[in-house]
Amino acid sequence: MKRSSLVFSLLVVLSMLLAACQPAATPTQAPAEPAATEVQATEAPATEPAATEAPADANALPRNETLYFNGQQWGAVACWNPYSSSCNNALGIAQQDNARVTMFETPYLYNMLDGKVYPLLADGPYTWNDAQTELTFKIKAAAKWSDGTPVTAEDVAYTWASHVKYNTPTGSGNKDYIDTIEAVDPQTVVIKAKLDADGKAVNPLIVGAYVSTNYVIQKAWTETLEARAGGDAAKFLADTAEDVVYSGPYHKFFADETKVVFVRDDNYWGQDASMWGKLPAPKYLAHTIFKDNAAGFTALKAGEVDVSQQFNANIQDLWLKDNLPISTYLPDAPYGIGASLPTAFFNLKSNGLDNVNIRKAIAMAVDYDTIIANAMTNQSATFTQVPRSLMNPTAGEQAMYDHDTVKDLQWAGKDYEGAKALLDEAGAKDTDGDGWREYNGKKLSYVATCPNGWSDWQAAIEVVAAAGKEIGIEITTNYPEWSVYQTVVTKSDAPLPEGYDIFMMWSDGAGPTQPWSRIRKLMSSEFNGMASNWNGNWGQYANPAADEIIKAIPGETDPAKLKEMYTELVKIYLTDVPSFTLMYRPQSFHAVNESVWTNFPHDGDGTNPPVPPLDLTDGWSIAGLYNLTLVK
Amino acid sequence: MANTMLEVHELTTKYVTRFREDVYAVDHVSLKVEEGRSLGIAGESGCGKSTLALSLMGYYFPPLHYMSGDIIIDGRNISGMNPDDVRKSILGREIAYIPQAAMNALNPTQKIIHFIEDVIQEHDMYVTKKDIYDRARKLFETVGLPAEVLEKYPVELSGGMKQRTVIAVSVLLLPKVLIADEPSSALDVTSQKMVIKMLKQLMEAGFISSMIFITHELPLLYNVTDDIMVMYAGQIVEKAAAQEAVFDPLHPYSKGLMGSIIVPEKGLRDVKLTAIPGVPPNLKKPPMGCRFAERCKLAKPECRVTSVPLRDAGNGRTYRCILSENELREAYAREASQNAK
Amino acid sequence: MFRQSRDMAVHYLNVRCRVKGYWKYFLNKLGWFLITFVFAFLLNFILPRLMPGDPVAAIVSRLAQGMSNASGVQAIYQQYADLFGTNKPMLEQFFLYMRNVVHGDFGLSFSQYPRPVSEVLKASIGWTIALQFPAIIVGWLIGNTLGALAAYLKGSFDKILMPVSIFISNLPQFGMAVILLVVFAVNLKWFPTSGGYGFDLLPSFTWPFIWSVITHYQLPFWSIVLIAIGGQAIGMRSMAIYELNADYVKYSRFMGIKDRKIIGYVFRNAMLPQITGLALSIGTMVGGALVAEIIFSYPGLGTTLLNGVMGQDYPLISASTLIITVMVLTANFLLEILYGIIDPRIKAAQAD
Amino acid sequence: MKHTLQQIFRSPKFVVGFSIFAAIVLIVIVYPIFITDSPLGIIGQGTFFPPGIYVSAYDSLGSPKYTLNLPDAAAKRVAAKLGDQERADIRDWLVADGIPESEIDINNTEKLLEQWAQNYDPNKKIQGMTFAKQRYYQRLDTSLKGILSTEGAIIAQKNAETGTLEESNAINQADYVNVSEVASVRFLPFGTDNFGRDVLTELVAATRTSLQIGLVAGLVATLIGLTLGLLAGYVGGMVDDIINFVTNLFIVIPSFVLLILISYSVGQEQRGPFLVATVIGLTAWPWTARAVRAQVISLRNRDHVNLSKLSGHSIVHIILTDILPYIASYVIMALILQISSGILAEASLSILGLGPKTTETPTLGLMMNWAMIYQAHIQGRWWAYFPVLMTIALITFSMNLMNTGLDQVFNPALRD
Amino acid sequence: MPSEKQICLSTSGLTKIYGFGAHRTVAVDHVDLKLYEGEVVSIVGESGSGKTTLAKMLLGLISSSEGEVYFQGIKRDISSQKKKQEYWKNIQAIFQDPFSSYNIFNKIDSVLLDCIHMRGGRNLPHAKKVEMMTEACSFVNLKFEELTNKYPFELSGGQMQRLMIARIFLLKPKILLADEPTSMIDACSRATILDMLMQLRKEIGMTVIFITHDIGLAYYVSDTVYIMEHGRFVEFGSADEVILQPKEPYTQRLINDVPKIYEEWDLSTV
Repeated sequence: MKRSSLVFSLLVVLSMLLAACQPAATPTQAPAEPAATEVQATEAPATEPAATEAPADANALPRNETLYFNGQQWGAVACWNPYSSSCNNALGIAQQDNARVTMFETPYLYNMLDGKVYPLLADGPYTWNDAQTELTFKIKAAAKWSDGTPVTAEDVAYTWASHVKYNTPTGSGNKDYIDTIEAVDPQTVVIKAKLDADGKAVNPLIVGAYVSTNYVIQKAWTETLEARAGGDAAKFLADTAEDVVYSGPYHKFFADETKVVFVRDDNYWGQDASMWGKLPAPKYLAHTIFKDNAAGFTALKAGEVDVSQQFNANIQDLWLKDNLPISTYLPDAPYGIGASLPTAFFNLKSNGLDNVNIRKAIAMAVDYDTIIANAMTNQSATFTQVPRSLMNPTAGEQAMYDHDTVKDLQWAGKDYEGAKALLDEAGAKDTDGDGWREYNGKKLSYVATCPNGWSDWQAAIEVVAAAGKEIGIEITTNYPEWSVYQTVVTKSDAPLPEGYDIFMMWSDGAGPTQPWSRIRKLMSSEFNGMASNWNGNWGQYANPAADEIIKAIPGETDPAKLKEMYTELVKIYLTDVPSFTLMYRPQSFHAVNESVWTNFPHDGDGTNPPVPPLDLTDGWSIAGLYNLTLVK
Repeated sequence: MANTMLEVHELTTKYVTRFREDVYAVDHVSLKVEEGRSLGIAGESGCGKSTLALSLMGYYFPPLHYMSGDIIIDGRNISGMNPDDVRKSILGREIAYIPQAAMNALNPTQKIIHFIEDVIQEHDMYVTKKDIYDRARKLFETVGLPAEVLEKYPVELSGGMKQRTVIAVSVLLLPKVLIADEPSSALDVTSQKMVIKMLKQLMEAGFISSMIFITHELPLLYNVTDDIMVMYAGQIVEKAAAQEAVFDPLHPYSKGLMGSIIVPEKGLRDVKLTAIPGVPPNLKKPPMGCRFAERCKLAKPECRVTSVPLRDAGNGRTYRCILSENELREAYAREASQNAK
Repeated sequence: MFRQSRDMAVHYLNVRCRVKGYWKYFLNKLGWFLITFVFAFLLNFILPRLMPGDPVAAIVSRLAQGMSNASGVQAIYQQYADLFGTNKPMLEQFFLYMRNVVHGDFGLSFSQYPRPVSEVLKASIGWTIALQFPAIIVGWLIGNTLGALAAYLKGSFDKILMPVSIFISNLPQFGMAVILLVVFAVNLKWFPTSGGYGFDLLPSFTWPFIWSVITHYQLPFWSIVLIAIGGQAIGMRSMAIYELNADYVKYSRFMGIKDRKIIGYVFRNAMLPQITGLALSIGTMVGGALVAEIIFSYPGLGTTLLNGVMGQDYPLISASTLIITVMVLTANFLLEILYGIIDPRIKAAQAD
Repeated sequence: MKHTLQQIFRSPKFVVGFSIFAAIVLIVIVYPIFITDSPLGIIGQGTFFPPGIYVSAYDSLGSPKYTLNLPDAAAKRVAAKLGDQERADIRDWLVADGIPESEIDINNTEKLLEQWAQNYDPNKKIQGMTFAKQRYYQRLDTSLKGILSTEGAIIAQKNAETGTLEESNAINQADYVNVSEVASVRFLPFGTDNFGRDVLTELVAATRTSLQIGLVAGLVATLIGLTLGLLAGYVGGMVDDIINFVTNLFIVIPSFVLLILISYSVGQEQRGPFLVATVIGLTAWPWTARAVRAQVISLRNRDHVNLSKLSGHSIVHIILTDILPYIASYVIMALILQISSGILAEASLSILGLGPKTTETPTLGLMMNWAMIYQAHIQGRWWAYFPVLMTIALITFSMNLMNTGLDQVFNPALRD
Repeated sequence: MPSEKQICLSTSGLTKIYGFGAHRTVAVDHVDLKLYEGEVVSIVGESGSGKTTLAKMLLGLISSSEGEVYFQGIKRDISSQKKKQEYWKNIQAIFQDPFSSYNIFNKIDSVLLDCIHMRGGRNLPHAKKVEMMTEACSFVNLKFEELTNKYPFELSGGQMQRLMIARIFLLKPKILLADEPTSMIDACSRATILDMLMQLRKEIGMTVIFITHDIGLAYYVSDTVYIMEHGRFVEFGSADEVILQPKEPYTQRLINDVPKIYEEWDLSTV
């Protein structure tokens, strides 16, 4: 009797457990039901009729009107201020080589696939004067702000003036190269380059890049902001700018800790025939904020993400094993277009690393295929496919140097015998029989390092360390926290400390100033001596010959001459080995799930100009948004 | 002749240790208590007193197990009854128990009145809370306990008060037999006296019809009970009226026990206390003969091999020894004269 | 003995009111709560600031990528170092911090600049409270029920169920989270894999949204509950066995009270010390639950704290550890107060 | 002592726990004797090779060939590439291409393949077909090429001088090799991880490190806790009040938060396994201190301690002989718990990337961390994380079981 | 009569206070005590009266909050371990619970060996030690051979307590403090213990202090009786005086409430 009653109460507990599980056993079917209750428009710009803003169900984003992203937004949005670069507003604000033009727009759009720029706010191509000191372009007549007022040359000029005045990253980054930006008339903008002692532009390349990398911000709104900030630069930049006026096709709809949603502006000027001629397909752009790649990956798999810009290990499994409608830009490895060159730098002052043969021996011994297979799960071209140089694997850059000239200098890796020969030649031999080589009487022992938690880099560094063992050089690994690592590595006014013999950093990807800018950051000695060097050449390499060529390139316009110069730089780089590229990395990872949307850009999709795989948000890739169609 | 309230016949129980060893702590015990009378059980620790008290309840739970024998309460044999029936109709109502260290016998997180409600409702489902309260208050007032106690938690009461509360609760249902197992040994002398007084009052007022009182304190037993039974190694070795048991013990063990009484009374300092050497036998393997033989000065070789039955010495007096009454008395006299020299 | 030092604490605070029983208990606990709070506050300020590296450099690194001019970077660095006051002496920073916290201002987040820390926390704290406390309480209840049943039923229930629940609770918290995730979300697809609510919903008080919140809640919730069960069950089992041997059990039995009712007494009495046990283990449980939040990408303090640590965000770390500590302390305090109310022994112990 | 041990080993819980634990320790000790590979050696180019026996394909070419005429070999070969799903897909494409459904018999393999070969055009765009699907058909087309061939395969090698291919070997469809005769075979019971390391070898090494971490953490926590508990309990007075205050403080402040903060403050480059263990120990002592203190206080006034004092023994002697033996069982139980919670703490820290640095040895937490970073759990690579989880659970489970067993022996109230 | 003897141990204003603030309790309150050599004194009190605290202070096991202890007329100094050891050669104790008086991890002989060592016999030959121990054991009617290599839990309570007496036999202190030495012992063994104690006292001329709650026992064994209540002595004097003609109401009540067998136990007086 008493026992049975206890068994009963146990059953009650169990059924409680089951009951608690049960409701969730049915998957969410919520969005399907049109439960229209109250319209909750978080932000409805006053100038537009609110009705167009309200979705059918205020609480749900209709799946077939929303394009979901992942991999860009990590953490909640902090602000909407296009002057600030710390808004953590990845879907909206990114002034970079391929500027993100969902909400704010640049005069031109860069296309990394063909290396050209295409007008957006601008009307037709820009022109240089003969002396290459002044760049002129016109603003499209149709271009309008979200408040309905036209975009003018005055806005462009005032934007630059504000950047300089408030010392924004854009301002301080460009003021050495751009002197003024003036509005000649409401439609015409003239950018005057800073001139050097010879009266030539300091760097016409950077001046030219300005128009495709920096937003145009409305003058009237900027003045409102200035009034609010009272001239205080910090306040100016820290303003959350919820009231910002924009020109792009999307703007804020909703943002919290878990997601950011942009909604299309149906009055967007770009539907004018002079630009796109229509509105972009998705009404909403949504980005769920995932805590890590794993969560983002799961969502992609589940069809909760349409466009994935994150590193998805073994992406091919999604279609090979799981048969999901997921694809990448290229059908096979490396699946995407490599654009940047994650690079291992040598501390050129370490014992032995001042000897080019030892540097080269290490670089030759590394098993790059394993790095690419393991760290990148084959999402990088191999060095057999794209031999090493200073160029990224895009066709445009590859064509910029003479492959045959440097052929003998390029190594594919895992060449232990070659490496050993070089070491022997350098006089680094194992004299005491402990299995490790000595140089100048000291054991060759290095620490290879990269930031902790940067998993693909860590995996790559492990392989580098393994190579040392094969050729008698002791290489141990070390992973300091990023906060420590970056402080040490960017301090270029002093020799690198112990523990940073071989260390990884990034390089530039694809952009209007490339490959020049990347080469500069890999090799130019101009950064040596900077207390806080966020540019490059962290190994503090110095070669006057290279410096000279780097300096000359921006002013050079003759393609043949340029090719010659670039070839020379590649030659110097591969000869001196101040650093060595470990893999190729795409500008953006780009995997798409076609369960709702289709017609994403992919290799050979027939678009002309080709739409690059940059998430449909960056530079010319935004064109992809206009091509999307729903899966029938 | 008065009614027999409790009659126990050849009761044997055992408890099982953690190592699955059987300990026969109550071995063929028979006893009888009549209405209005009280029986005391004396003995050293480990002699089976407390086990006997538990066994008399007729309700067994591990590690205690019933083996054989009968318990007859007011003519009703409860040893064959279904345990649940025993619990419902016997416990608390027919036979009640006051545990050793009654200080901890009350659920610390329950008000006294709630426990009383539980007890009464267990036996009478239809009684209202108000009736219970009235009944309890009346009882408490009768036994001289303030009614506020009912609304208190056990921790708010002093030790003596708690003990008296437990007694009051135990007699709530007017049991025919009350078994009190060392109810006062943890108390100071004054509280002890109050407890004893209360028990006597309860007997006199008829709240309880009979009582078994267990203690190792002989002077107390002498003052509380009508009869005294001496237990040794799970067996009864002697039973007599209190006066006789204390001043004229027959069994050598009783004799030793009574000789060790210390009271703060004149003449005590001249008495030589008796000592019994040795230790009681291990009840996991009780000796086959007289269980006291090992320690007995009067033991003969046959004592160790033949089991000794209880002998009747008249007047309801029994003892367990192969020697006759006279032989024993002679032996004691001899000893006394030796000591006197 | 635990009480003793709390008493000391109270005496140092000069709380010498002649209060009886429960009030005395309450003040004791309050005094202890306040003192612990002060120490926690200090630790929370100091520990994050002992971390190596330069937080401002981290912010600048975000800003400076793509900047090709050297002096510009320097200028920005200086600007932010001034803004965050990291170049001021530690003591000055502390007093500044203290003054701000009193006003409910935790400063600006380094890593999410220009968001204020309070805003970051406001967004996540609700999720954590809503997830963890019900989970811990439910785990506690189930664990205690199982423990008590094991103590009472013994036999196969005890011999099978107990080892199983011990085994489950010996999985690391993240392990439980991963297993639930893989089994129920990835393979069976019964539950969503991550987030606090549906990827296609916006917060509102409508049924689809609430339903979505509930389904997203399940896995993180059960991952905490399942881990909590074992430990509590073991504790309860011991307590219940101890209580089952208590004198009042024997006495109640002999008064003819049903076993079921007695078990009720035993549960209650064994449960009461478990409340203090719960209060003390909340600190440990919250730590594990933070990891579970991370695995499920569940919004809350777990990820906020982790991001703070990774981003060297002193103000954010200080504030979130402070909030976690305060939450744990408050829960502790409330439980002890509750304990004092429902366990009459406390009142009596204080009254003498 | 002997008696106590006997009692302990009579407790089934302890025995089960002890057996599991001993088995784990035994494996950790014995395995490296037989498999001497470096646990961090990268052997696989690629990530997460599934568990199984790996036979060198190259070596198998040169191994003796046996002709086995297994009747269903061809059918299996076809079925592996052309399952029901593939057949249905082919039908769908053909129908979309305009072939009447009635003309398609998906069960007639030959006819189906023929229709496919005739009609399929990789460049043809079918309305409404997603890009992923188009690529699927392209892959399918490639994989179906030559599927019905009955010819063998020819192995050719490049002539180093002329650069032409020369046949060196031929394989018939009925050729088999015996695995034991292939020169190079590797058994990977748990496959490889994201670095291409042998998971089992790594797991054994990781278990050892984690056990060491747990042991050090447990010892540190127990030593501190024991010392403080003894001091507080035995000396009493102000010392007790202060120690007790600090102990309670550290119990209330969530130790995991402390652990995160301290681990991060220390910095990754300093975080060797030993240091992490010490840090864990440093945050875990309060529970032990508390338990010891309570025990010592109850012992402090026991008569045997008083008697020992009266016999002229020094405090040290009394603590060593009259206090410690009495609390030894509690201390051992606390130690066991501390060890298992130390292992758990390391794993939790590692999951957050705050665990010990990887360079020399793996730990269970780090293995877990890497598996998660490379999404092993979502991609179904169970072998990369599940054995790790089970190892952690088994270690802590066995220790807790031993502890429960001990508790039942030492704590009479819990005996049933 | 006692006044002719030497004062062996005395206290002046001996006080013990536990806790502070609201938890302040005065366990022993300005106690003055005079013990003469060779005397048997009982300190009688109910539980909580402070008698055990007083005993521990006399033994020097706990410090006093106020007041002094004089040993043989000289202020006691136990500030160092060494001085304590000296003091403890003169004053020893037997405790209430024989089961908890032994370190269960040590063999029984170690208790006796400690005593020999304490009396400076550390370097004696083993045979001599055994001889001494055997003698001590036989004094309490135990066989040393049967005890060697045994652990305390293998003995009965009575045997353990007897061994405690053997310990005193070896130590031969001036003062023995017996704290309820028979309260955990069965009645039958009580006499044995008391007899042995008394015999030992006679043999080595000790002063014995009995701490007890049993007023009957106090009367049975002692020359002088102190009655203690709430940390103070309420009455003291020769045993006959105090027990048979108590003056203080507290003492009267105490004696009145103890069950008697020869006289009537008056239940009406509660």
